[in-house]
Amino acid sequence: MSTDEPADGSFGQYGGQYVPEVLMPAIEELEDAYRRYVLDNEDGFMDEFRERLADFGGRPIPLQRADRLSERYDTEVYLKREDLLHGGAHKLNNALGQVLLAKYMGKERIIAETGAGQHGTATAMAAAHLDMPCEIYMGETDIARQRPNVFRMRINGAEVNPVTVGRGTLKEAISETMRDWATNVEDTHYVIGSIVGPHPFPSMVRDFQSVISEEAREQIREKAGRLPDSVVACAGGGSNTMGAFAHFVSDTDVDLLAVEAGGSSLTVDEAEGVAPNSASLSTGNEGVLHGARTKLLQDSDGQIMESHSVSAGLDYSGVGPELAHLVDEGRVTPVNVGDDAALEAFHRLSQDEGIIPALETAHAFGYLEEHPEEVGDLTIVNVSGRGDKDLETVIEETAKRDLDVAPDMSVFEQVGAGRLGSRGDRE
Amino acid sequence: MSTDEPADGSFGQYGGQYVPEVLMPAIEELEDAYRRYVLDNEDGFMDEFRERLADFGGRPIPLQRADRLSERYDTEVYLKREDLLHGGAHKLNNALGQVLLAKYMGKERIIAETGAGQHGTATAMAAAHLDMPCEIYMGETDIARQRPNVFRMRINGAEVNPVTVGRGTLKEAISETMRDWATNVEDTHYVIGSIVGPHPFPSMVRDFQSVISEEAREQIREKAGRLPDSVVACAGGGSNTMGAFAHFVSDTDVDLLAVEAGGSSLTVDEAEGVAPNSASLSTGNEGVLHGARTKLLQDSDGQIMESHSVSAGLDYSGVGPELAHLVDEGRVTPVNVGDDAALEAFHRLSQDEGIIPALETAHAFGYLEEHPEEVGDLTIVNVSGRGDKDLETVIEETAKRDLDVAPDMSVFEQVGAGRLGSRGDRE
Amino acid sequence: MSLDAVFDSEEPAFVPYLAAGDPSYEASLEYVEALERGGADVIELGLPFSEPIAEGSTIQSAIVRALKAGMTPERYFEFVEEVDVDVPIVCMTYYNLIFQYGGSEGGPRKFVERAADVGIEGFVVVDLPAEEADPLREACDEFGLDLIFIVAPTTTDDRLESMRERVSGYVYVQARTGVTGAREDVSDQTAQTLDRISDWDVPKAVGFGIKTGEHAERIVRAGADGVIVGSALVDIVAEGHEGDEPVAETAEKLEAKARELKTGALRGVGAAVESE
Amino acid sequence: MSLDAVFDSEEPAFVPYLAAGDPSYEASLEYVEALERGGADVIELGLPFSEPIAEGSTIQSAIVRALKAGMTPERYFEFVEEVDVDVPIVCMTYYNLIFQYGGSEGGPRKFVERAADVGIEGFVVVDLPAEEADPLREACDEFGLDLIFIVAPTTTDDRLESMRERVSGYVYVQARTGVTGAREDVSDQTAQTLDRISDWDVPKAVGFGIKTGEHAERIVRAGADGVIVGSALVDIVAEGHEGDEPVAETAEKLEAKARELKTGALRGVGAAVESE
Ligand SMILES: Cc1ncc(COP(=O)(O)O)c(C=O)c1O
Ligand SMILES: Cc1ncc(COP(=O)(O)O)c(C=O)c1O
Repeated sequence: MSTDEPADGSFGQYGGQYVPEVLMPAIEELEDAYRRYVLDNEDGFMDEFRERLADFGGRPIPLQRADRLSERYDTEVYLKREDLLHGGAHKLNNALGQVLLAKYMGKERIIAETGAGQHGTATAMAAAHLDMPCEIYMGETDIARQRPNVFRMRINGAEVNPVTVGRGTLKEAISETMRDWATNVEDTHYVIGSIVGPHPFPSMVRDFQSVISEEAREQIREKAGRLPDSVVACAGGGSNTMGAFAHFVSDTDVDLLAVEAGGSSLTVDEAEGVAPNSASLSTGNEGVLHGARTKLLQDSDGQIMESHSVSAGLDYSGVGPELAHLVDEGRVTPVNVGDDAALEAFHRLSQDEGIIPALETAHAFGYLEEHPEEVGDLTIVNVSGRGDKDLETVIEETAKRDLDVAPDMSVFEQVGAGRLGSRGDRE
Repeated sequence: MSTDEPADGSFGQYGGQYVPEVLMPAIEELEDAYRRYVLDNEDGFMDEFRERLADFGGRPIPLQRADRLSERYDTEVYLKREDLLHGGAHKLNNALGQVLLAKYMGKERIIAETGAGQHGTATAMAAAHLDMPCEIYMGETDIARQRPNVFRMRINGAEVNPVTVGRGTLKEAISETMRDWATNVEDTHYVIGSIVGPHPFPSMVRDFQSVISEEAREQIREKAGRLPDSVVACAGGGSNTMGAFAHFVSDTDVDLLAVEAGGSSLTVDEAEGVAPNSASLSTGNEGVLHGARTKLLQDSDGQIMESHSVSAGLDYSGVGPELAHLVDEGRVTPVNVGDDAALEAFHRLSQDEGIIPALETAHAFGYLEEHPEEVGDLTIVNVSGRGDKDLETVIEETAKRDLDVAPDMSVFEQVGAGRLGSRGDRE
Repeated sequence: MSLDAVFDSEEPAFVPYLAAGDPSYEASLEYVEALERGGADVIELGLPFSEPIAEGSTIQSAIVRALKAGMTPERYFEFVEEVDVDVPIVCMTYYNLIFQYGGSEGGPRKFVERAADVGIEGFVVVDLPAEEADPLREACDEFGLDLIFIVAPTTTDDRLESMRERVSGYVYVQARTGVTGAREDVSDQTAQTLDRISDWDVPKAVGFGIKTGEHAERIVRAGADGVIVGSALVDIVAEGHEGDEPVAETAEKLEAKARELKTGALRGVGAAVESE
Repeated sequence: MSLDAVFDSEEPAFVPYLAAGDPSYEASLEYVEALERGGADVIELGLPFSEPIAEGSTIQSAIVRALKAGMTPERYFEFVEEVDVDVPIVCMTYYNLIFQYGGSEGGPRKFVERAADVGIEGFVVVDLPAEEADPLREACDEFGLDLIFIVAPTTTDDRLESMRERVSGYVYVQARTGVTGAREDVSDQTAQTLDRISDWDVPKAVGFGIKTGEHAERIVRAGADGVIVGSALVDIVAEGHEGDEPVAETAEKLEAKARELKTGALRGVGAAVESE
């Protein structure tokens, strides 16, 4: 927990509380609750949070040496295995923290936005666990293309509210959730899914996620006897990123590498309002979105551009204000990896280490492949989530490309297409 | 590890090695390796196994108190969260153990059978992790209905060999894998997926899985200050079952409840050769299948009957010989839960505890719902796996039934079917 | 005319909102002019932002239409120059557009300068609470523009204070927070809020969910100096657009609706006087 | 005729395999009889089991066809009674069918009794290693039947010993373990195995992958007392079935193939003698 940052939630010029007036009381109430429960552990909030993260979430999460990658890159590669967290991604650290906080605050209803559905499922799980009614806003386009996660939310008892405005994706879902919050501030808590949004969300979400680096820092000292030369994490909004970085920020010898989605290109199409990437740290510029001042993908008028990434969870036009600040300070290095390299890294990790990563996570490994010389002799890569949710996308996107490491899926064609010779014959 | 059981692998009259002669050398070699590496920890095998289970698999796995279920059943319910193991089920405990053993034995190739794909994916993951070529036999019917798991195996670099004989399901896949083994005994290890097959598999798989009860026994004493009154686990072949029971077998005050799939009915259709259940412990009788004498679903001629369960992982006509023996001894109580009750339990656990269980696992919770009075004041339920793999099946099967606790999935119809009113309006 | 001048009159002000450029630049000009004919005293003219987090679906859709038809900040300024109305225009938008107009130097000054140039009288910035507003306030002071803040029923006393220090032109009183469809009598919540800020020396205009002359009357009766109406007017634009109505016909409907609202507001004064 | 009597002759024995009831009870009767006409000395008659874990796909399919056509242990016994052949019939099956025939008391005795009744001379139980075979051995002794074991190239010396103690009739020598398609010269592995059991006092019949008269010849030359052939014959049944051939035509082909194999085997003796 950082208690030494400005109370107004600013990170350099970034951060702040750019929200409609009607939300300000909720924000202030949340600030107060954040200070009391999270920072000061009032009523033993943090103890309960830690205990539930352990028993329900499965923490501590191992730090695993990756034997094959270490050999491949001739450097010690350690994996922080957030893919093993309940729900399959780091998202639960935050969702569980916020839903528990809402409970301490006496709220009676949970709302959240979701794009790929990862934050939505984590929130639905946490809400079910803590017996809180839960509604998730999700763009209709996303609902159609993320069926399994919609199932999971519904199965966990959450309502899924389709957002039919605009393109029907994450941006619209966030706006819609804010709107719900604005009309139901009194009994409702809005669980934001990354280190974005108005203060205190960026600080609070980071604090909930910082258990990643708290554990990893201790584990690497135990396993390797020293701190790493670098920590590598993918960055969408940046919650797994700051979670993995937080406890290393003051270790100035540890390089912190935030890997953004390079998408298909870093060049934007202003006319269409589309950036074919989600590299807001690398290519965006300052602006105000969803309650915070931060780096954004926007056109020269200040209209927000659609972002793009093969990975739905990185597909966001903004980024956490704290990361924007740490990048400006030179403490965090923003890098990016394109769709193709991320897909290759997905296959490589699956084949070489027996870990199917989320497509988001695969970007971090894509960086390792492209720039092994940048990570030093000992690196920790944050495996922010598992890839089960991405199987259909990966198969589809892989089939479109000519990748070096892709498995072929012809087994489905063989089936029913006549008999395959058996290998053994007794007589 | 039990070192005090007969060296010939018999459990009372059950067990044995009913295999084609050509396999006997491999079986003997394996027996020898089992004794040396697993029982005697030669070359530190067990140390390496434990370490990899921890770092790669995520052990220890928490024992979580289930607050809502405890309240509902007015009994202390604890959950052993094997769903959090890498891969999403207890299966990896065994797969990792056997692939590692194969490596110690100098084998160069891994084969395995799979039905629902859970054991296949676990084996593929373990093989990728340990850099062993891996081929999985899977019936063509199963390939078609378990696409995501086929993807996962292929993505982890395993070959998936379709088995086109017969109905193209698990039984045929086992036979086909045995056949492969028979022709490639020298360099190949066959990773059997449950506590079935010829000795030493039932003992060995149990030993690898017994980490479940080893941890749980310690955890419950720490959390509840005493041993449980009962342990409840679903039983297909019975590997999660014996894994959860093993360290409690000598605690004779602890009831051990093996929950089989009652399917749609316990009555069989001899003429069709079909049992509409998989309750071999409760309704089967002694016979020889896949290398072992055990309880089976068979017709009066001794032909094996097709089993049935809504849960693919329980859908097997046999069961581990050790369980058959413990049932005859009165140490394990065989019970069963039908498809409907399992589906309801699936939804209940998802909604009440925020844990989406595997359909296999749901049977254990179905028993809790139907007979809460049978589990005493303190029970441990083994959550053998997570339910992500079962989403499509659950949706489909739920839609066919009139269940009390099912979520409706109309959100998919709403999407694109016109605009939903937003809840807030600023002006 | 300045905002001060408007509210100096005894009459309650009628403050309609439309999104500039909805559903097209040309039609929108007609519609805004129709509002004036219908009795508008101030026009809140929306500059569409791609992420309108504070709007209901009605206005959100208006913004989507306007953006699709090519509205940009630059076009907006041209619109304000071109539109033929005498009443003051207040620019209602989101902060990023103001901020971004500053180019590489950033900050709101350039935007305000240009707004002053085209004759805009003030701003409502939906996502800019008083605490974050100092740079904009300074620029407004420099160019003589007003900065309006929104007061919600839930706004705390502390926060009222920071708004009071910074507000000018009028204060926008949000009538309620409730969920659509579950609205209690609007005038009660409104009256309470008005009461809390009764000693402020800026006029108080009330908006949020006002749809009819009847509503407007009650709002004024509750003590408002002005009545802000958005969705009820945007609905008319939307219907006209969807029904392929001639622009003139839609404009007439807007004018009529404006007149109804204005008349209602005027009745409120009478009634307030009467009921005393 | 007993198995002993068959192998007492100087000639190498030709031991063909077919699954009883494949593809139908009636056709199968014809096919088995054709084998005898073609020169069979012993017939290994498969009793189909639903889980034939040790069969290649060819025989597996035969078993599926036979089961589908209604073959059961009881029908099998009727088949043996009805089939018009003089050579000894060996029942080749899996242990569960034998075990289960015992009914609630379990165990193999009843099955063996019934087999003896219908004139079966012996058993090959594919999944019953010598170590598990004592109950069956006892029953066979009681009713005077033979129990044949399979020796594989990989069988260890220890295990050879336990088979030797229990085997009677003949020993089934599995020619190789290799993967289909990658077969080395079959006679080398076979010769080695035959060498290891040369002092056993039961005849040695060799099977696994023998398809032609040419193969049979080489096997006999390597020292075998008999030649077991399954898949090559089952293939003919399968083709006949798939091609809707008249039963008589398929039977003729079987007979011809049997003759080819038998002749090959006979050549082997000559050759063995010649080469000495
Ligand atoms: C597995 C995984 N990693 C990373 C992300 C990106 O989010 P963040 O940058 O906040 O960690 C997501 C978002 O859905 C995710 O699911
Ligand atoms: C989650 C889960 N539980 C249980 C089983 C049943 O196997 P066993 O009885 O060997 O534990 C399976 C098999 O696939 C499974 O996937």
